Amino acid sequence: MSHLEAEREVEAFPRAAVGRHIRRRDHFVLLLKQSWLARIGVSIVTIALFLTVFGPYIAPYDLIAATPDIYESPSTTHFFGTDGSGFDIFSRVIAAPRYDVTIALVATILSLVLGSMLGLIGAFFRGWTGELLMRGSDSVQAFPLFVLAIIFVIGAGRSLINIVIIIALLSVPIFLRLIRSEVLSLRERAFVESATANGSSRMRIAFRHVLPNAMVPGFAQASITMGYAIIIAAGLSFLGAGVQPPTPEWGSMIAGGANDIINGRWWISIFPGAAMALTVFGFAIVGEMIQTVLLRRT
Amino acid sequence: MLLEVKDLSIEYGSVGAPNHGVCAVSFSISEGEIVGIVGESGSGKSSAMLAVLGLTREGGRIVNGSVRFEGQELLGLTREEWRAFRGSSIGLVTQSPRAALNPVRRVGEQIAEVYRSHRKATKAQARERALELLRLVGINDPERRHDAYPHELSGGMAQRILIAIALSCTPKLLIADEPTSGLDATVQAQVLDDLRRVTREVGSSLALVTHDLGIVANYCDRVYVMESGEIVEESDVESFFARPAHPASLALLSKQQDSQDEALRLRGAPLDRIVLPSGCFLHPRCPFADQASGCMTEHPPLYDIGAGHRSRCHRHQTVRDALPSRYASA
Amino acid sequence: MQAPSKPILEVRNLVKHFPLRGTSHVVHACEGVSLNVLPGETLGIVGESGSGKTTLGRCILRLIEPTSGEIIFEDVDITKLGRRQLRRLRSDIQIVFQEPLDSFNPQLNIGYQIAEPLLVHRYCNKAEAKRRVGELLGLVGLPEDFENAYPSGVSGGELQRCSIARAIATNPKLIVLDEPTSALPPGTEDEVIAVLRDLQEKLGLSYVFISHDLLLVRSLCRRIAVMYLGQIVELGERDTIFGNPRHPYTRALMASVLFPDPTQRRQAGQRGEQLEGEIPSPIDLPDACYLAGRCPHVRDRCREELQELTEVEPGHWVRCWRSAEGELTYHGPDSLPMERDQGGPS
Amino acid sequence: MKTLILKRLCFVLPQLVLVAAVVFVLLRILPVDPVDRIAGQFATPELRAQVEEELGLDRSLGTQLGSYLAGIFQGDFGTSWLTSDPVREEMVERFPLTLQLITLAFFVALAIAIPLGRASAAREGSRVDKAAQSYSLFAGAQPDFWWGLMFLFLFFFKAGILPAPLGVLTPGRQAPDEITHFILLDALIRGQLGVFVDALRHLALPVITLAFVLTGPFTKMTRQSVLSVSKSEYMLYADATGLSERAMKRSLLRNGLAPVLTLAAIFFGFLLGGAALIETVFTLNGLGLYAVQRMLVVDFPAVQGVVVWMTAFALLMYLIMDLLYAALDPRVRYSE
Repeated sequence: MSHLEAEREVEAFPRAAVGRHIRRRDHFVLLLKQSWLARIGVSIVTIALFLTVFGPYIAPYDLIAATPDIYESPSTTHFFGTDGSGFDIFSRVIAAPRYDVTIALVATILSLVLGSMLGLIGAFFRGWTGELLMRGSDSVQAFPLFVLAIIFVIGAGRSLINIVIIIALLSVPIFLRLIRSEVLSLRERAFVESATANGSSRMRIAFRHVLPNAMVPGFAQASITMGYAIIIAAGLSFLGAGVQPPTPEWGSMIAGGANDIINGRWWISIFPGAAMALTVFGFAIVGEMIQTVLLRRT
Repeated sequence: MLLEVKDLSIEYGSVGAPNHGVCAVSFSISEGEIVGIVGESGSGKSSAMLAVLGLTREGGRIVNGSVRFEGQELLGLTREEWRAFRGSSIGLVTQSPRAALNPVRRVGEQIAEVYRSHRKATKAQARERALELLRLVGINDPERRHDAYPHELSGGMAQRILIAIALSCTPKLLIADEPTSGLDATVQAQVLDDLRRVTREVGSSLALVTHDLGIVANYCDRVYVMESGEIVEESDVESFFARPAHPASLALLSKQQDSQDEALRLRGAPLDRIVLPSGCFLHPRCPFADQASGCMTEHPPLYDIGAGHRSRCHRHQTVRDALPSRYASA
Repeated sequence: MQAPSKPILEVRNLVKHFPLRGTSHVVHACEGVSLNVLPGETLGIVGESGSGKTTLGRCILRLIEPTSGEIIFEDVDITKLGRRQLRRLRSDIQIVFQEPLDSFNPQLNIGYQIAEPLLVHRYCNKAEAKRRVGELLGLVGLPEDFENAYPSGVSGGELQRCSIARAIATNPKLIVLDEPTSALPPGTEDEVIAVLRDLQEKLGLSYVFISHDLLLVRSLCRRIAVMYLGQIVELGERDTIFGNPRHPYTRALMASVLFPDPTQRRQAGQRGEQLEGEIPSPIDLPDACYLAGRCPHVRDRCREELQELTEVEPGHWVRCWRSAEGELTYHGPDSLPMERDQGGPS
Repeated sequence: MKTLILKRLCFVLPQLVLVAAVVFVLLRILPVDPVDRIAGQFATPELRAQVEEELGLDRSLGTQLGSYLAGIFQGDFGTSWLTSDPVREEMVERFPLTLQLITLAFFVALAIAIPLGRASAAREGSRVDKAAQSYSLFAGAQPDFWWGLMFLFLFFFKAGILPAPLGVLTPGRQAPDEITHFILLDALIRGQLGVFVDALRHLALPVITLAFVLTGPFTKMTRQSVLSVSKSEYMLYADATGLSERAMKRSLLRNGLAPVLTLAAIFFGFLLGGAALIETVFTLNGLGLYAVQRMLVVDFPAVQGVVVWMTAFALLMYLIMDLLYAALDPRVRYSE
């Protein structure tokens, strides 16, 4: 995998005349100014986060109360139409981030924290502890992870917490490898040796010098993992192994309309799917932006 | 004259607001000659020499000038013509030999491949040629080295492989761009000795790009000093080392001459090349700069100071007298 | 002339082997190095890459744990110190690394990093530390507002001066300089050397100056140790090493110096000091002279016994039996050896 | 090279045992009771005990695990609790479909991504490059199951050019007699061109859907890798030695594609399980769908079998890719 990691250079954005001295915040703003892709990404993520907090409150219809209008195509009363139970799709689409984005966010943060801790341990304990950790994480990579997730969620019960736990666990190896390799390379850097030569304690070196630098690629990866986490969460619900209907959640809404598609009732699946696709795309763009800004080599 | 470069200019950056790269550089190399091109890093010496091969790094553009090789104008060649020319008429040896070799192919194959790109030869003939070249550049056990991969070679060995590649089609001119800067002292001397020996054996000229005046003094016949993308001094080696006539040359010498004379040193780091100062490009750092001589206002021309020795310094006389002449003979 | 003072640092028989992962082989980085540093002097350590000079420098601070040997700093054997005491010792011995940009944490400003040793050693409180940082920056010739700069925004030469400022923050007595100028652009090398000279004069520092650049070592050091494959092969005063080198390796090294002087042009092979090939890998070295495979003066005995560092004249040590027993004598650095068994003029 | 293979094989077996053990234990510690589901919630204790004995659940966990692992080594994955058929046979029946689906998707994705990535790298900074990059970013972040539905709507419902998502053959059409279990191959071997075309038409949409999502990371990787090779010192040097155009292109491909292959192997392993979604959308009776369906009815032997089978296959892919990489890049051979 090392050759993969070495190639981790991102260039989806214009290589502007970015001087070495430019600050990260300014660089971010510069990207926004120069790239429409960046503007799209940031707008999507902003809207998604806004809806995560306020979505359920601004939804025009009750989320799980059936209206008499069944299978109504999009109109001015129901922007995105209604489904077989008479639910207003628009309301449910904008309320869904409350579940999807929250699941992804919590899972990503959990796996980032867990993965970095394990990565740090894996790098600092080079003996059998570290070896075992790495072998374990290697084995996990060969696992059919999605099947594992299905097994876990169905077996342990389709609760939100279980979904979050399994998605977090699936992403841990990514962060573990990333942080570990980063810490290993940082340990060889002269500034860490310098700190040792200064008489700094090992704790100080680990938490003041090594970890903050190692976390930089971790944060960049986190935004990308966010997008995947949304897809996995929705995929689980789509298979009936996730959030259960009638909870407003994109995956289960798509599943609910799957059979209607071939009967021409396209709106039931299309709108939640499009919302999700856009959201994931948005997080992917922002992830690239963060990578561009954070991983800028000086 | 084997190679004649006139008013060669290279720009970097965007077309609207170009960075100053190399400006109006002229130099020449005759047959059998070893010429040194010296300067601090970033002085434009490598760019100028790469441009002779029609190559630029990082989106540079050759905007002006003429490069004549054996009387033929090179700028304006088509892609295919360039391809046929490079490697067969001029060979190149670069700074980091291990990076310049394809990491996934055997070195012998790489030599043979270049040979076959320019000469009609069967695989077996090309292999023979590769082995012959390995022997020529002083590699013991060429059969074994032929099958080695670049990462298995030491720096000195890899540099010899590059020399073998550069010489594969017996070019008239060899450009060696800092050929030894990554090597240890004893290896550096060996490689340079071998480089001089083989160019003599095959009858090529050699352009030696370096920042080390020690190399120039020991191996070159003539020298060009570059600074801020310009040639600031040119001379034959004896006259140059006897009485260098430009502050940039003095600065390069001061480090190696055990002289601790603060007064002769340039101040500060090389300047940002986006905005160059008026007058002499060097004046903000120059200990000799002087209002009365026009250093701040007038860009100096290349003053001819006799016997082919030229200096781009208004105060070249003062500069020449600054160093106690160590070699009174010249 | 002062009476020879007591050394501030004494390294005795230092050995460092790095085990090769997954094999029983070891890399011989240091193989019985002994030397001392006097107060206020600069000891130069020269050698090619792979000679173990960098490992030696790291061992002196115990950034790398030596395999065996003693390192005595002011009467204390620092190889025996516990972790606590070792940390305290590090306010007395400091190091400057080759790559300035790499020696600073990219996320913290320079001022903080210069102050770090002060704060770690509870040398003073935060306000005083801030004042001291300004003072230190002044000492290395930089303006005070550098403390707010970040490492990536500063030139290589300036940053290297900052790392010198950091090294002298706790008033150390000895500084190991590990190729402090070889990663800098040529123009900025001089300023760093000037700062080092200046500080030595002002603060009476002792330096261990590690370099591969013979000309630089000659201009800066009073005594010089030449290393080859983890061993010191020759040690002596600067003028002895440059004027009358006795070890074949030192002589080859000297012969390879390219002086910027066309009247002393090097002619290939002329001096008879060329070594065969390149420095071998320091794995599994023979119980013989390490240079035997490359030396132009090799005899059977060289391939049979390990060489001892012998004092051939006061203060001049050579690790070569032929030289020690007077079989090889030279007159000046450029002359060919006079070999007794060939009956040359004596 | 041989030692490399042996070394890797030494790791593969323990990994496989570990994975089998983990999934076995996981299924048994999860709070779902198979006896409940099979005997019914209101079964008498006698019936429960009988079911328990039939399923072998009355023995200790260790014994169960031991005999399961021993069985796997003899190629016996146990019998399904649902159908009482050997799990191995059920998997052999379904796996070829999944494999055909994924393999086709990979070929399509690589056939699009490699030229696109190369074109993008060759014109770095141009509009083409930016478009290609935006596309790869977009495609790489898409839910494949939703796109499957979209394509269905467009090509089946609206345009009517592709068949309904009901399996791999039009209902009523006879599958060829099995030789390889790969329906496309079997149809060709038997000379049943009609069946071949029909299967291909049914596979077209799922393949396109998967390939679309895969082109994202593949294009990005190709671009990056080709770019870093073409900017490398050795390509500049090759240019300076006047190396022939053909030789330059060969270097670019050989040096640039190795990382893409590794990435492909990783995705291949990942997609074995991930294909469950697409198989569901198109009602393709593959291994992924099988796993989901059997988990829903608590058929533990079937689920275990799928996990072990997929892991083994993924490990095999990694091994092949590693060897391929080692063949392409000598540096790997020596660092092992």
